[in-house]
Amino acid sequence: MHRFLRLSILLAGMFSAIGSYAADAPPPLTTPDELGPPIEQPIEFPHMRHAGLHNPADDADPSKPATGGMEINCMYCHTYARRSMVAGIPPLRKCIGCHQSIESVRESPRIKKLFEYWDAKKAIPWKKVHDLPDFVRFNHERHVQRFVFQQGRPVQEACGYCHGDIKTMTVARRQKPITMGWCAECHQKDHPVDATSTKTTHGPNDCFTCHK
Amino acid sequence: MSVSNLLENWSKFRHNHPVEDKGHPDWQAYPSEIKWAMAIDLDACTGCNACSVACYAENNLPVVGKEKYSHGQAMHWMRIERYWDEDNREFPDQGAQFLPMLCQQCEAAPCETVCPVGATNHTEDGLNSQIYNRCIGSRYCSANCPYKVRYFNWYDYPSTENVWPAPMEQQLNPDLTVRGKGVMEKCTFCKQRTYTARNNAKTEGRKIHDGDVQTACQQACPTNAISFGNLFDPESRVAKQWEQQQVELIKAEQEKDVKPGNNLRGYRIFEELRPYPSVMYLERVRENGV
Amino acid sequence: MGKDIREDIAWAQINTDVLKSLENPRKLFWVIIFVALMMFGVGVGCEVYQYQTGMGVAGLNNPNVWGLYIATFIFWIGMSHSGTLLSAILHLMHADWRKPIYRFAEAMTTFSLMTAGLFVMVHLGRLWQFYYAVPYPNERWTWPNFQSPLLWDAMAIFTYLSSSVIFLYVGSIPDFAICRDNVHPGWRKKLYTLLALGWEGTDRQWRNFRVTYLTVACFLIPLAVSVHSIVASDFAMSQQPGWHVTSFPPYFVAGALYSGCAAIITLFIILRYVFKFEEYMTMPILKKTVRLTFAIAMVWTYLNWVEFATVWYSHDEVAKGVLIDKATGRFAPFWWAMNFCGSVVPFTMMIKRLQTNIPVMFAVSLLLNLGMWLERFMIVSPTFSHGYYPWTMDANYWPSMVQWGIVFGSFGWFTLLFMTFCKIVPSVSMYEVKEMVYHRSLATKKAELGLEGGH
Amino acid sequence: MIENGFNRRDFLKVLGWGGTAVALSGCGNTSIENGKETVVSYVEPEDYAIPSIGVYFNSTCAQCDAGCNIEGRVREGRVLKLEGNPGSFINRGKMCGLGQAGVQAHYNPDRVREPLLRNGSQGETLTWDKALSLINDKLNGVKGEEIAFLTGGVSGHVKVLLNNYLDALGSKNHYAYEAVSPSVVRAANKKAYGVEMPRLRLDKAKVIVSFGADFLGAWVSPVHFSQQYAQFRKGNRPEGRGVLVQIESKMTLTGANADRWIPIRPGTEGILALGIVNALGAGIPADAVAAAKDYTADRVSKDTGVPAEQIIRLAELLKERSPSLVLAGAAAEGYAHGSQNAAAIALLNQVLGNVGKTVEAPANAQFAQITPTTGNRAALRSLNDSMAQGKLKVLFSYGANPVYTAPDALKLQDNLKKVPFKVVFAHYLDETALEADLVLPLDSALEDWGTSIPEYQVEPHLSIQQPLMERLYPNTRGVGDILLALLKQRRADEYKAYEDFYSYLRGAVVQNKAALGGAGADDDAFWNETLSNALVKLPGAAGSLSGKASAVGLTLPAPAAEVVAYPLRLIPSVSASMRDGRHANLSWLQESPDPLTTVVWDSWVEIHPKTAAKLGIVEGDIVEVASQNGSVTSQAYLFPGIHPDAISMPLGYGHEAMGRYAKGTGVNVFKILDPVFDKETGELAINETNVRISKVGNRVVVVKEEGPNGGSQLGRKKIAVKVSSDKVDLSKEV
Amino acid sequence: MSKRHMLALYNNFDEAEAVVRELRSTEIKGFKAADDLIVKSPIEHPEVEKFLGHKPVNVQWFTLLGATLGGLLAFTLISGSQANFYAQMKGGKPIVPIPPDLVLTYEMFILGGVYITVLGFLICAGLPAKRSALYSAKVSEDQIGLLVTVDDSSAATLRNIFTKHQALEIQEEAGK
Repeated sequence: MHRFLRLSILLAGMFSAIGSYAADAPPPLTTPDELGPPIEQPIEFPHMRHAGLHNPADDADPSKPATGGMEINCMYCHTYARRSMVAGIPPLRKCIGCHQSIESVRESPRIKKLFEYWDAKKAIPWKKVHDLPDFVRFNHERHVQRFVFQQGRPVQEACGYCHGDIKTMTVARRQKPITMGWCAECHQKDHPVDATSTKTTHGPNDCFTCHK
Repeated sequence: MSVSNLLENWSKFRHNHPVEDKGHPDWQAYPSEIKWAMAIDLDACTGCNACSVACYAENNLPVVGKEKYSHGQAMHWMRIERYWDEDNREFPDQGAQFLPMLCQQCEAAPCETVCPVGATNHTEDGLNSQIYNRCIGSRYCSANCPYKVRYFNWYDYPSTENVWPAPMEQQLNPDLTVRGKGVMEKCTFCKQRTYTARNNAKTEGRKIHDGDVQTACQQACPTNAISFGNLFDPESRVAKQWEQQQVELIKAEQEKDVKPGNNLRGYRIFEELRPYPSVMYLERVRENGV
Repeated sequence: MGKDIREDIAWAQINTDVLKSLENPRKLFWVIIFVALMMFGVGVGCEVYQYQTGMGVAGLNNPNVWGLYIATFIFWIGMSHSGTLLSAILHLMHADWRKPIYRFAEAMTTFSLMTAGLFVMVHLGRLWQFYYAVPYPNERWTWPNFQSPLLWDAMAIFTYLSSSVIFLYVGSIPDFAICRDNVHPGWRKKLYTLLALGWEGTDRQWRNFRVTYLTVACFLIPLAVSVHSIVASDFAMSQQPGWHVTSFPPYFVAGALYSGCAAIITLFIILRYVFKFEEYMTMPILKKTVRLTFAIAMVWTYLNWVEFATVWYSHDEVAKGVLIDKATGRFAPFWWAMNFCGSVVPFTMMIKRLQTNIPVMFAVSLLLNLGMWLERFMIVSPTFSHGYYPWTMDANYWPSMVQWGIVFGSFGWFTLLFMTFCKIVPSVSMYEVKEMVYHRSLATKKAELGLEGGH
Repeated sequence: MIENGFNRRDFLKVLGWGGTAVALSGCGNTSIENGKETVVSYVEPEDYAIPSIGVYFNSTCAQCDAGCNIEGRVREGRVLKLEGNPGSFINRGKMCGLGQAGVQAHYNPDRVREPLLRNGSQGETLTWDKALSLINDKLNGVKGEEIAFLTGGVSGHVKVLLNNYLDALGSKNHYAYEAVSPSVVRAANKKAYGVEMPRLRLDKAKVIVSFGADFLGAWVSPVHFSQQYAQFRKGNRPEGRGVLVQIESKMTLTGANADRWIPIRPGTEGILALGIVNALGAGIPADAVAAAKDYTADRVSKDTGVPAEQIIRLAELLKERSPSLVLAGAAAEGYAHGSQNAAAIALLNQVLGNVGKTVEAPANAQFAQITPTTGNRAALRSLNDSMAQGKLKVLFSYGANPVYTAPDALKLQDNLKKVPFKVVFAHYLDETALEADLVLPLDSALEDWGTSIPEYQVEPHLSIQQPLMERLYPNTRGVGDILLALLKQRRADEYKAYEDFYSYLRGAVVQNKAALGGAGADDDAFWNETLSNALVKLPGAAGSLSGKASAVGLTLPAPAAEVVAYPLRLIPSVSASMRDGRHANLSWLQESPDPLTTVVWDSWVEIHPKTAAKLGIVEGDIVEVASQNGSVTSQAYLFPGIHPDAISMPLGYGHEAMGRYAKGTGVNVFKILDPVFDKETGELAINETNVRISKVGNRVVVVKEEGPNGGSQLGRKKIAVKVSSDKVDLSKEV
Repeated sequence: MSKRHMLALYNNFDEAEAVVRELRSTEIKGFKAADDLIVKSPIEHPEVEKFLGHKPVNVQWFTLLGATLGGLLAFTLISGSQANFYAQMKGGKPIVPIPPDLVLTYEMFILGGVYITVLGFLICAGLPAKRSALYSAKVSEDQIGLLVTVDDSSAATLRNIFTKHQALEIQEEAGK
């Protein structure tokens, strides 16, 4: 008799295990930090140089000049992010705006290329790094407004939620899975509505908001 | 999360909508305080097809061509129906009667419950959503729709010749998907427009005003027969019209039906089936004496 | 009437007879297999074409979004019910005449269910996204809509299919043992050895076997009923005129048993000839089956008319409209044919002489099945072409050749599976026939003794 | 969005197509394709150029002569959709289906992309320089009167350049031809009111009696009239809800919206008008009484087939409800005695005292050189004659397609061959373009610069048409640019100041800024504002209605006796979307059902059920419609809204060229029209064709939106509900 | 004391029964009929229990377990997943609607029942099993087999009993 008891208990355990696993939907199967494929860009844009942290110690040391970033705000270049669905690529004019007055790097190959485009008045054919399927509606404006302006998170952190640690990269590369489950994982967290209050809301759970 | 969530909010999950909402729904299914609704004045409607064409332009509707049209595979989300008087006189001497028929965005939509994958749901702003990529094409929703306003992609129109021959594809509206083979689709009250309007309002930290958003059909209509807006905003034209015609969203029988001699002309189609449609029609008025 | 089976038939004889069916059936067997293959080929061809071009090629349209696929789906589901009827219900009723024929009835259940499953797939507009309808924990955290009757269908069919497969298998373990002991070494022997699970007929095995078999049988009966009433609720739960009918579930179940029994008669006659089972599938058994079928036919007829009556005396003008359209409209010939096949033809089964007349019964059983198929067709299509919304009423809808092709092919697929099964698994349950013979002989012995005692 | 066109170019460039490229791959693909697409990226964008946000630019609709003001939604350099311009006097932010389809005319796959030179049977491409110099050569040594320019209605600065060019060539032959236009009514109006197009105030009328004027569908300025109609129907305006009575032989869209639709024997509209005058009885001018005295109700009813009591009731209605408005439309004017019909109807208006109340004077606009030259059908005849007599050596054609729209009886196609050198400015290779020796590809209306003044004006204004998008094809040119280039060949020094039409336009407008209400404004500012509104008010003194509809010389012929061989009257119908067929290649219009028959993608023959029964015709029968001058075959459609003595077929179908959607769709009714002309104006009388109709055997399923076999009409009471006006109280409605 | 397996085959059930009765009645050293005797038969003989003495059947416990677990699991899983983050209102019905969930619960209840029952059967019947050495195909055909395990010493007595009742065949084998 005890044999059956043992077995029943085993089964019960098995079932309830499966049950709780299945009922509480599992975490995304994709690991949060796998890198997307490296992407060939017309100009190998060094994000770390522009957005990277500024380190005076490195300035002092002439042997490693490149490590000193300039901590430029993401939205200085990706200026559409706060008022449009897409973050957008800075217009060529913007790059030139600074670079025509930076003689030091003027002769470097990348900048040369940049000026070639400028002289030809040709837009640089940047490649999309974070490309969502067409039936998904992702709105940069909402997220930036929510986290940067309302909740007062640091810009690089807010952008980093989805774009990873861009300031350490040269050419940007996908760092987060950007899959539905991954989005939802964050959407169902309770985020404080602004910097001070304790009131929280979670992201929209309405299919029609993100699917078009 | 789910099981705990279930136990915490049991009463919420057992909520019956809209019949248990007292008038203005206070349930959190409507946090946005928005209920999109429409009123179509059949007296003003001249049946000119402007709305229908505008819909083609706005919503990337494929032109299926004669052969498929003859098989009843047309994709017009907004169809204009033409009726004659029933008493068969020799001539239709009171003219014809036109009825623009589009998805009625029912509050208790028959199509929603039956979808096996939950591709069509009731959204928090009172729309009947259609998630194209979730749809597997069982077509049960259309089978259960009393109005038959759901349209199925019988073929892969994007790749069918002469649907969008180059450069016509450049006209396609990037704000919404071009539906592929085997997906159900229908009028969305121009979701992309309502979305943008709400997005802007949110950024400006204000509520939606009447007129912030127009549907493509409404915007085109030369006689202003169509009005669209937020039913919960007493200032909106559509709310005023519903109010004035004493049509209530969650009633299956309106003043007009119950008390004779009232001077109302607002009605909703198939109310008796209790889908609680969001489109109110205003009866066509004709003077018999002349 | 004569005995269901010869009581003096030697048990060894039974083994050899049945085992022969696994070795050398009549030529006809191969003919059937070939034809079935051809038909299946056609079906596959059509499906590939439809899959690539889109559902449009099926001739469906708005509002006729459902067509023969759903109708035929219901048909196959229905067919599956007789297996359960014979093996489970009659088993509980200790009607032992079922023993020689229940095995293939069960096989029929299984395979018609598989065929039905195919139609769900064939019907989908985006077959490649089928997995969206499967409730499994996934990365998207999404679940199917458990409110949808279609999902209940899926669940019920899965349950039913797996249960009846198990039932079929468990029931035939002792026979696998017999095969294991008797066939010549080779892949078959290996197979049977595997399937027999080392069955030796010890008292312990038999003891547990009896209880298990009984329990599963008890489960199967409510399951079978639930399955078809759920299929019915696909329609009854909807809001459409002609579908939203309370009496649909029992109506569907009756129809299911009906078509199932008819199919059993058909296959009974075929197997009897092909595998030379005259000894076991005897006339009296056929007679009993036929009478059972007739009874069910009458039940169906009754429910059929109840359905009409409820519509007719309701004030639902639209539903009434559909009914009238069925009887007078484009589909009238099919509707009347259905009533004829379903309610008139079965009366031939009342005539004693005909009950055992193989050709007649063969024809009749086919007609009955035709009638049942038409019934499903008449449930699905008219409601679409004559629904609530007058503007979209459609008097021109007609299924395209692709649809017909796939329906046609499904019969090939079924026959293929079924015949192959009968070639591999003994389609007459040997050990139960032995039991039958044993008990009957005992009974007669007793009777004789009693008689002598009387003197 | 105040920007001048030049700087805007960068924004108007087609950039990465947002989602569209993927959009075409449709649903299903859930994977993320990094680095496949390029991102929208600019060089020097304007501040308003934000990816994914559509910007609206105003322009002018070129789809029909109503000239509505529109705004186009431009995103990532592509114009996606057209809406009405809310600032417009005409359409006030609204738009018809035809206008909506303008975007398809722009993206149309069958546009001409290169200049083409006839070479034997096919064309070869050539450069613009070659093309223009070729024209120059061909013109050398050709006398002025041997050169002709065929256009549709033209106005604005294109008209100026056109006239100057003809002037430079010493030619007076400008033929403005519109296949369907209210030209007879214009003439009648001119007589009766002193202006061709008075301002009509439907919104002020209590009763509108329209003799076949389809003002909701295709007549003059439909969108504007539709809006007035909406006002007219409102219960809460001082006049109360208006009543519309439509009198015509074939129901038009307007007829379908009437409170009372009165079928009338074809051609007897004038008689009925006089009948009403007669029935009005006392209190009307003597001459009118005199003119109408024979037209007693009984006689009129006998002639027109309208019951006498109906006529009396109509008269009473008009008497008790004033002001009213009486309109004469295509159905009334398309006869040999069309002018008389129109005159009689004008007289009725006069008698009812509507002139000045609902028939107002338009402000007489200045700048005569840019006011519209309206097209008419008489032009076709004269052109055809002079071609037939071989008077013409060079023919330019722009905006007209005579080869398609001319009746076979005129032999226009053959006559055209007698012209040695034909230049056609074309969007598509239509029938006329195929006859040409040189085809010059035009910019679409959304790529081109231009100005226009609509014929029917509410407020006198100049509408600006400006590019909403960069050229799709590098080798198309604006008609203005072409004319300018041609002019430079002749009067180089005069025009050397203008590098292109844009600069010419800018110059012309800015020059007159004072007159245009921009006095003292800075040139650029004024110009930019003009562009951002895309319309500028023209100064115009309030005009007055001179002239008077007189009954003198008003003689109406008795209704035409039945021709035995051709018992039925063919009434070609002008549909709101097809018009004279110039839009047949827009698939949206082909697919949007005809409002009344709901037929798509084909022509049809409307027959009254009674007539059909007599002839044993049922829906879908292929019937042959034969006139003295030819025959066409099409599908029969049983239609209650037509007089039993008449049948009707839609114009605009049956192209033999012009692109994939137009070609071979339906049949061309123009072809079989009898060459009958209005006695006074010489306009082609399109309703004067008698036909015989016969089954030619096979039967088809009519492809239409309406459910088959009209089964769709069941249960209408529940779905599309109609209520008698006394049952509702409209005064309080929102 | 080494054991010994013996298999005796009998023509029909009555003979076998007689043998068994005798075995049970006679006192044999190192042989207990209750444990050391197995009856093998081609068909099911309910009577066997009468003379073999009561042997417990436990399959029904599995049934109970399976059915309950199946049902419970179904309801928790389904209502749980319905109440997940994306909870969307459908047709105005509650997000966790009882009737549909009960339908599915019902199905799962049966599914669980059947599966676990069969599992239980395999366990209780000791299947799949190795074939015991002493096995005769005759048993699966028409003869009754009696398989006994006994001490070598008393093997002879058993053999006598078997032969006494005209055993058709007696197989023997030395056990471990």
